[in-house]
Amino acid sequence: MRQILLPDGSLDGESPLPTDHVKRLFEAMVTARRYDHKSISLQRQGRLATYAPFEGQEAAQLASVAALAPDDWLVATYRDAAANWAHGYPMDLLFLGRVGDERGGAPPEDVHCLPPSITVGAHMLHAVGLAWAAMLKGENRVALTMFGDGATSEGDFHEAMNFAAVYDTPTVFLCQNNGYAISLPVARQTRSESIAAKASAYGMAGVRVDGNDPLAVYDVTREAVARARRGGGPTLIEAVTYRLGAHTTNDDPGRYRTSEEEEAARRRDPIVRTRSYLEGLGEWSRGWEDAIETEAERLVDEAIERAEAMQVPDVEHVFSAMFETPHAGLVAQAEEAGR
Amino acid sequence: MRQILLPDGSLDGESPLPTDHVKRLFEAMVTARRYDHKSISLQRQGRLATYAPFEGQEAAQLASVAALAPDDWLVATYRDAAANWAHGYPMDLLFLGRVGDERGGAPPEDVHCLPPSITVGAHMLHAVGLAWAAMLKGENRVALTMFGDGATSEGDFHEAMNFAAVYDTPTVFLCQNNGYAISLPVARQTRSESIAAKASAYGMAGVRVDGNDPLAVYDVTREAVARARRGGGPTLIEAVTYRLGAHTTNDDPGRYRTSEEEEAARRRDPIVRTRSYLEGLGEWSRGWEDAIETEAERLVDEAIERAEAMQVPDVEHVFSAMFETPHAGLVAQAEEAGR
Amino acid sequence: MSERTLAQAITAGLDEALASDPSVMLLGEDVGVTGGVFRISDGLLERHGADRVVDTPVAESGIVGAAFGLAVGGMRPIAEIQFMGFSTPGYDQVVNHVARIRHRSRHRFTAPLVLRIPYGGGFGAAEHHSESWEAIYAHTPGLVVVTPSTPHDGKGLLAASVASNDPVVFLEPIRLYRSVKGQVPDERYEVPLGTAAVRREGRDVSLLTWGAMTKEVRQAAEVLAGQGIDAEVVDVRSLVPLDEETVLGSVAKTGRAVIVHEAPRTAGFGAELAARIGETCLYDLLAPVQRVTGWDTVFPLKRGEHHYLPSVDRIVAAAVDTMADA
Amino acid sequence: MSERTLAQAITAGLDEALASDPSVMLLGEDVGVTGGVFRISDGLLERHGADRVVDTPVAESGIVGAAFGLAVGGMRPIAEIQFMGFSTPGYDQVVNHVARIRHRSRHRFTAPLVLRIPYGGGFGAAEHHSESWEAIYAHTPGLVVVTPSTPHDGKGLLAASVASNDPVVFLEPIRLYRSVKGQVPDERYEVPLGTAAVRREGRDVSLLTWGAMTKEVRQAAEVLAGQGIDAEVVDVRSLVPLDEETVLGSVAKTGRAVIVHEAPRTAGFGAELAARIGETCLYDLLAPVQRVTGWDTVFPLKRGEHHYLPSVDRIVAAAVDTMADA
Ligand SMILES: Cc1ncc(C[n+]2csc(CCOP(=O)(O)OP(=O)(O)O)c2C)c(N)n1
Ligand SMILES: Cc1ncc(C[n+]2csc(CCOP(=O)(O)OP(=O)(O)O)c2C)c(N)n1
Ligand SMILES: [Mg+2]
Ligand SMILES: [Mg+2]
Repeated sequence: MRQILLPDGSLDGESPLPTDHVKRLFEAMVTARRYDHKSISLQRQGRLATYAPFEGQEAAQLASVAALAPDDWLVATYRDAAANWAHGYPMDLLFLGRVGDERGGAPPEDVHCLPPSITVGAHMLHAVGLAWAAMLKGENRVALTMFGDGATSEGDFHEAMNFAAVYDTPTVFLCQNNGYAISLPVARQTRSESIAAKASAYGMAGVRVDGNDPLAVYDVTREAVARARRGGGPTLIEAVTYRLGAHTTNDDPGRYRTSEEEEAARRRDPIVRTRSYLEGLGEWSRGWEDAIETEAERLVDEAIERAEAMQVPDVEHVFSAMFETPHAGLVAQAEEAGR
Repeated sequence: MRQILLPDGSLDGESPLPTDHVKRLFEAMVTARRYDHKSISLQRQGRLATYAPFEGQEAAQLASVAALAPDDWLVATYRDAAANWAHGYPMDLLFLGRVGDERGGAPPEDVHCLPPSITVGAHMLHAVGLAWAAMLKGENRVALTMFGDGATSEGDFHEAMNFAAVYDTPTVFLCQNNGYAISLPVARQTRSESIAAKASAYGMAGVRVDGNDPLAVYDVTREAVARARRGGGPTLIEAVTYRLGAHTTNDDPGRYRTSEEEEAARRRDPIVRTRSYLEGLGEWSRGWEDAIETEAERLVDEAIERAEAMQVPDVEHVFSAMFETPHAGLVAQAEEAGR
Repeated sequence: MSERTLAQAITAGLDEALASDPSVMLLGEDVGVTGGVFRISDGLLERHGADRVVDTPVAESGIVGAAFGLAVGGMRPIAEIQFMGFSTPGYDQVVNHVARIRHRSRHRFTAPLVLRIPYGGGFGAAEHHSESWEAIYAHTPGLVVVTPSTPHDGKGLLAASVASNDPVVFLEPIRLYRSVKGQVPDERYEVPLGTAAVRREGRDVSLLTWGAMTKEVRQAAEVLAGQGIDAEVVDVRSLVPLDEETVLGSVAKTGRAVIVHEAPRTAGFGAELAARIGETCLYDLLAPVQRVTGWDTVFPLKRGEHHYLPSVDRIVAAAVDTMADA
Repeated sequence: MSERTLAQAITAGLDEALASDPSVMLLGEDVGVTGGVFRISDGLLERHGADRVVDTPVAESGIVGAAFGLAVGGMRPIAEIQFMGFSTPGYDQVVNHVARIRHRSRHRFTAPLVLRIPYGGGFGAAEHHSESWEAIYAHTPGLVVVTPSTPHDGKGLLAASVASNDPVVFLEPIRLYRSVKGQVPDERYEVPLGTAAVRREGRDVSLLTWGAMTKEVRQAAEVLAGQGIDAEVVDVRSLVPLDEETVLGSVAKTGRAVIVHEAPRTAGFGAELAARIGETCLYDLLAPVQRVTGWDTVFPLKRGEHHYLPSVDRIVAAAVDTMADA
């Protein structure tokens, strides 16, 4: 397993990132966590629908996306709000999706993220197709797709990996192995020695990385992205991390894991680790982090405000994006619905 | 790649089978090939529907099935008539299916073969379920499933391999890598170094064997069956062979492969190889093979005769096996159809 | 007799099936340790063991395909798909194998499995969690397709489904899991497959529905009663086989029909009912048959779902319309 | 103008689409080197290169899912499924993604792909090679579903499908590939999606059908003419969007309808037509609408398929029946 920033905050090797970049990553992680906590509390207040927390997975999401160029595609899941946000998906739209409004699925034109995938598995093929299209059109774009350990059990994982390898599409497969598919631990999902080991079944490069180590995650993703960009084909990255929270706000992890396990995982918290590192460099202070927190709070609060201020969609909304132009039968239904 | 009987008819190591058993295998191969040739000519006469020849794959099919006990399950494909026949599927019923009659899908009670699968991929999961059922019921049964190289691209291959490994079902996955999925050569199906190599993605044993070497095929299958039977879990076997004929009687292989390639493959014909071996042992004579041929011809001719003598099904037949008892609506449709 | 919700009745039915027949087993995503995302199988792993209540990887085709093999091999698997929106990866196995093995093998092999699928919307869920795809199963020859709307039916239809030697798609209306209660016998009983239930007798108009919409339809019937319109409420309950006698008989009697379902209208199962009514009861009809359904759109997210789901008002209006047409 | 079979017309349409738009590409099993199992893409690999005409592994979900990504990424993929019976492994991608991305993203992303699926029986094929599952696509909001029955429509509907910014399921009736011939313009033209075609005008009864059954229906109309019954033949051609004006207008005019399709009857697309007729033309109807369809069974193998496929006789009998009923 690739590691650079060790759990105690020391380095094994050299940082691939200058310190100010690490500080920006730290800032992003803290901000993302604020978003996460806020989402949970909004859900409890009934202001958001079911929410899937990513606490603990910030490094895996943010450090990998940090290796992308703005024009690269990001095709991620319901749990990857941090990644999407880092790739330019406006936070208010991420909220809006959770408020229960399809307009949350429409990032701005210059943001190359698909709407977060709710189905498990299918979207990996979409990333393959997007990367393939870029290749055919001579665009210098890579597509990175994020998915969980659970998703690797789906047939679509297999078909996506295989197509990517066969056509050498510039796709990066980033598996966040967070230990569980809802309640099922990885050891009961597969007998493979690791997720990364599955790459060889496709003749693909596979690499296992400490997903709570932002430096290593950045490093392996940068390598994979570079390989893809120069026509070297796809890579499977397994980022070993842990979901500190529940599967979703409907889930009770107490049913399938122990508090000891959870506490042990907390000690590998990527934010704590990065803080220690920066502190060791003399680049961290409580005041600085407080300032980040305050700014994060403002950002998050404004985003939810904007989302909630969006007018509740009228009946037209249900019909108006099914086709380029709604056909007569649908127009008639819309009229019926409006009555 | 495991080999015991080399292409020139000599042995590398010891035969796992006594000579009389090898002679029976030879007999079966010659008989099966007669069935194959007969089917092609019957199809040309319009007496069979599309037929998928297995010429060249006789060793892979017959030597592997030779390692099964009668109660073990065989879950194979449209191309595996030889295997099914060897496991007890009456030849007339195999013909009957190709004549275009569902009764061909009903082997006798004591024959543990599912009807040949026409879909590519799905049936591997059936073998997993059958093996799992045997395990749960404390029956000492193994399920062997046969499929092609092409089938390994389907999502269902992945899910079947994974389920078998996760639940340690006594399943043997036997891939006949015959070089092509219709027109697509294996090298363009996957970038994996071999099909057998895919086993490690599931933490499963994988073994590559010369599929035209009946002794090696028998040997690896026997090992896999034994492992499964003692609770050691599933195995993936890749039997490297070649389809000497067309994909089906509708196909023209000239579109996608050269005659040089075909001729080279003919030189690896498993029947030729086995003949050389037996000849070397002084156990073969032209007269003996002629006698086998004559008996095979009788067997095959009688089988097609019996199949064609089966009364053409009446309209009732279309409705009578949809449910245990047809419900009223279906009875009404049957009456309508009978009018 | 015990008072139970629909969810509790199904749990009781599963428990009983597992207890009474060693070949019955449960498999699906999270059905074991957590008791399923809806807690329907809560406690069953502890009670019946990990061989009989099996948590599977996230692989719907695997679940259905393995269940098929298990069933052919002599088990009676009850497979759960977490939400109907995730049933499509397993659809190929259902359509091409589960529904066909009996025919393919002339009764030599059968796949007596139950495929449980929670379905329907109305709880503000994320995309893919609110689908009603009963029509794509009803269109598949070889399947029995049923859906309970009462706790009594929840347990009784499940018992009949598990006992059936044919594969049954057992659709569980999510919205009713905890919102309906009723008396449920503690002992085993079956509600026969292929029977509809008249929930309210009436003379003027037949309201035909199934699953979660039975709730709005019953309410609509009360509203109509207040307006002097005597509606008959038929819970179709078994889409395949269809209880033509009860369903079409009701329309023949009243001369008017409103069909209510959540699924999109076009090629929904309501079309089948309308077609059969037209074939059988044309001369009894006093007004065109109406369909009050979901629209031909994606099921909307929370903020839009009230625009989509058939409301009591829409049902009432349609029924009133059929009266005016007379 | 050239005389072409349906197969040749589709080939010409594919060739033209590839030639005129560099973002068009073809992918599917065996579509390249062999030109497809039906030789529909014969010669296209040579003409347009391996980047544009792509042989894929045997993986239908992969084909549809990759085509989806290609389409969202700016290509115009034409994906082929070898036979409709093998479309179900890709059904999840169609239903949950292809049909929905526009709605999910409020027009921000679109998937303008064409999914070509040869379908229908009547040629004595193995199991899974004769299916007619148009209803499960028509029931999926967000898809256009069309099927040509003439060479002219084969090329023209394909051109319109490729040009469409919405995903189109393009169903190709296998039985007609080489059994119908007709004049086809050499230049590009479109047959608009959403339009039905009246193949024969008549006053007495409307015969509504699509795909391969148009053949038997046209023959039936001739037989009926001999019996003094003047049948109108409507080739529905576009199931979604449906040309209500032409289809329902015909029934309103004649007062009688026989719907003919190969698919199983229950919840087939014929039910939708019958339902709409009942809703719109009830007071015009002189007789119950009849459905002449495949049965609620598996499509039989060669020896049984004549029992299954709607025959000219059955169609004629149903039409005569509607006349008697008047
Ligand atoms: C096709 C499909 N099946 C089932 C589900 C229900 N479901 C949602 S998340 C999940 C577990 C996924 O686990 P994993 O891939 O490890 O991602 P994680 O939630 O841990 O991030 C399941 C089964 C789904 N969304 N899609
Ligand atoms: C699900 C599915 N997709 C496509 C087909 C059409 N088809 C029949 S055989 C075949 C190729 C299979 O190749 P392989 O698995 O190597 O087996 P082989 O024919 O070489 O024995 C294809 C694509 C099918 N039968 N089922
Ligand atoms: Mg996970
Ligand atoms: Mg092959």
